[in-house]
Parts: sequence; C-alpha cells; structure tokens
Amino acid sequence: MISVLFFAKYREQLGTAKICIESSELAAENLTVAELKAHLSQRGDLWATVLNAENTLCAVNQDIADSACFIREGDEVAFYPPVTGG
Amino acid sequence: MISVLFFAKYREQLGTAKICIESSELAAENLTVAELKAHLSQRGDLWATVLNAENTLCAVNQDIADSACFIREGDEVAFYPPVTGG
Amino acid sequence: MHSLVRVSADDFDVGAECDALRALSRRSGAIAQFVGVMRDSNQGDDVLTMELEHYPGMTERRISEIIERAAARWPILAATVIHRVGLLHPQDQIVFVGVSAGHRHDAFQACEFIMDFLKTEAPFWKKERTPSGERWVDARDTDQQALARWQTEKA
Amino acid sequence: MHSLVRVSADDFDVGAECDALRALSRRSGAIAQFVGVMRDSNQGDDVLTMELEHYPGMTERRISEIIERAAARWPILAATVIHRVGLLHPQDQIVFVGVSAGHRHDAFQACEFIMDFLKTEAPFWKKERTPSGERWVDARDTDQQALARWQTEKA
Repeated sequence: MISVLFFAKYREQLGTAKICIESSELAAENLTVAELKAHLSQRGDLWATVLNAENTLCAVNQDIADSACFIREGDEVAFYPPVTGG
Repeated sequence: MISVLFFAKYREQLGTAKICIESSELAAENLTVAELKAHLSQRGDLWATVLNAENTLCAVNQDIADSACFIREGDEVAFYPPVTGG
Repeated sequence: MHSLVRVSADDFDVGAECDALRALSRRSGAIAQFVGVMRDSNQGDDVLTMELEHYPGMTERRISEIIERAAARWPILAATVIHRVGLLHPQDQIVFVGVSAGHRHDAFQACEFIMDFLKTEAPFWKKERTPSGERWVDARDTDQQALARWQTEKA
Repeated sequence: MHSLVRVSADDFDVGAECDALRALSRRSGAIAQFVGVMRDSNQGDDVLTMELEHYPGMTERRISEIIERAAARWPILAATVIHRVGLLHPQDQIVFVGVSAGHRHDAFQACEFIMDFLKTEAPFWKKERTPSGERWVDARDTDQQALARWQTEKA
C-alpha cells in the first residue's frame, strides 16, 4: 500500500487529505511519480488538472521528488501547490 | 571660551576629559581645527603626538569635523580615537 | 552547531529565544533575528484572519535541512526556527529565525538565507479571510527571485 | 518612520523591543533584529570584563542620523537602536538594532546598514580587562571594509 497526501488548495479541490492505494490496484510494482499521476488522473478531470498543473510539487517520503522518482510499497507520497509560509 | 573634550585612550593619556580655553589665549578670533591642534600641541610632546596622530578624529559641536573646520566662541570641540562600539 | 526547529500553533517569546541563543555559546558575538508578522492587507484587500496549514514531519525536516545548508556556508554557532500554524490575526507573529555567530555578517547572511529558503521550500500554505471571502495565497515570484542572490553572491 | 535611540547602562529586553516595533504599524510584515553580545575572548586573550565609554549627546545624534540615512534608502516603518555603556561581562547584551518594514529584504538591509555605520561612526570606545591588565580595543579594518558594500551594492 502507498499513501497519497494532498495539501492546502489541492486538499480542498479534491475533497480529500489522504488516499491509500493498494499495490494490487497498480500496473507495476515500482512505479514512478509520473506513472502515479497518470493512474490518479483516471479519477476525473479535476484530478488530472491538479496533478498535471505545471507548478504542482511532489514529495516522496517527505523528500522533494521529480516525475522520474520511483515509489515503492509503503511509501508516503504528497502533492501540493507552491508553498507560501514565512 | 571654547571647550575641548578628550575621550577613551586620549582622555587617559592626557590625564584630562575636558579643558576650557579662553578666547584671549588664542591668536585669532576664528581659528580652524588645525590651528587649535597646533595651539594645544605646545602643551608638550604627548599632546602633539595625540592630536597629530593620523587616525585622531575631531568633532565640533558634536558633528564630525576636518582640519579646515572653523571653531567659534562657545563651541564644543572633541578629539578621540577611532570608535569601537557595537 | 546547535539547531532548534519548532512548528506549533503557540505564539513564541522573541526575548526568550534570543536569551537561549546567547546562552548556548560564549563565543557568540552576534545574534541576527527575523520575525515575520501578519499584515492586515494583501494585494489591495483587507485581510481579517489567516489560516496556516503545513505538512507535519516534512516541514520540520525541510527547515532542519535548510539550517544545515546555512551552517555549511557560514561559521554559525546556533540557529532557531519557529513557525506558527493555525489561525492568526493581523500583527501576530508568524515566524522566528535566530542565528548566533562569532561575527555579525555571518549571522545576518545565514539568517536571511534560512528565511529565503524557508519561504520557497518549507511546506506551509496560507489561506486568507477577506471581507469578500476566503482565498489561498499565491506564491510570489519575488520569493523565487530572492534565491538568485545565494547562487551568485559570495559569502 | 518611527525612530528610537537609547544609550544607557541598563540592560534591554529584546522581546519587549520587538513587540514595540510590531505594535507601531499594521503594515509591518518583517522585523529584522541584531543583538551584539560580549565575547569572552579577543585577539587570543581571555576578556574578563569590558568598560564602554561614549560621548553623551553626540552618540545619540550620530545614531539618529544613521537611522535617517537607512530610512532614505529603504522603505522602513520603524527603527530602534539601544546601546549599553559602562561595565559589561561576557555574554552580556551590548547593542540592539531592530528594523520594521513591509518586506523582509528591506528590513534586513536597513538593519545591517545601521549596524555597520554604528560600528564605524558612533562614538563608543571599549576597554577590555584581561588577565594581564587593561587595554583599549583597537578599531578593526574589517569594520571599515564592511562599509564598502553600501557604496556599491544596489539596495
């Protein structure tokens, strides 16, 4: 299972802070961030828009990750908009 | 009368924090800082050394002053070493 | 190098944080500090309140990592970063960055460096409540531009 | 622009000064602060105590003038400078410079500018007591060099 978290505007737009995806749902055992985005984009236009927005950021296990980063069983993935703290 | 103040190392070296000079003591009515230095240097070698040191600073009425600055009756003149606060 | 990172809904006491930094090292001669404060307007609109969201765990890790980068670049003795989350009002304190060093320029540089990277890398998000409703604050280009200095300017 | 200058033997409360700066303007989003701290060594020698002398009247005037110059260069809302005189011990606070501005880079720049000019223009003198006796501290070339930046660097 992998956990996928959404923050801030994306959390509100998608109406969820966290989803869990069973490995059995996924095509490959080790998929990339790009592949996870493609998988989740099947959930609907809103998901596709949020995940594929140019400035959407991704973290895997709380480290910033690019599209080519691999995701493994048990990982925590997060998608979020540009940060605005401080 | 003009007041002449000395600070820090100079105050200690000359053994005085303040001297008062009567106008009658001075050759001219309006003298420059350079002329005041020359006048005070007559007090001895130590005075000449302190006043003519390259990095000795001068203020007239609490504004930084160069050698050409005029001093007038009632003015407050100060000589001091480079500053080291903060 | 001592480092303290705290993310919390609680307000902080700048004097106590400064005292703590000062007490950590007898070699400290300079403490540079930054306090971010909530303004009562943004982009021409009144802002009544603000809600700060963060990514628990990752936020603290990113900030610690930013402090480590600063410490690798300037000889600093200690750094403290405190960031509030939750509901804030105008003039509330939002963030504290304090850096202790032997000399002042190192303390100033490291403090501003930490603040600039916190602004662009630490996962916090602001939502403003204005008289016409709520809105998420957009990231500012000027915050990205501020980073350019740290690539070109010599420490 | 609000400005406060205080030269005194009394210690100061960094938290209270920060709160005061914050309370002065609802447009303040950034408060940059510097606290100078007494080190326990200088030029390889232990320093037991330090005595700070100043030129009463002129000191306050020079500092006010430095603040005015900073305010002419950056859009700052308020500035506070506090400097102690008299007998100080290692780890004591010596000087506080706090600057409030709308944006952080202006606050940082003005704060460091004020500190750099205070170091070279405000009439204070330090006398150190070391195990081998008393000595007046010599002015440092690096403090003069720090000023060069403010002639060349764009605000």
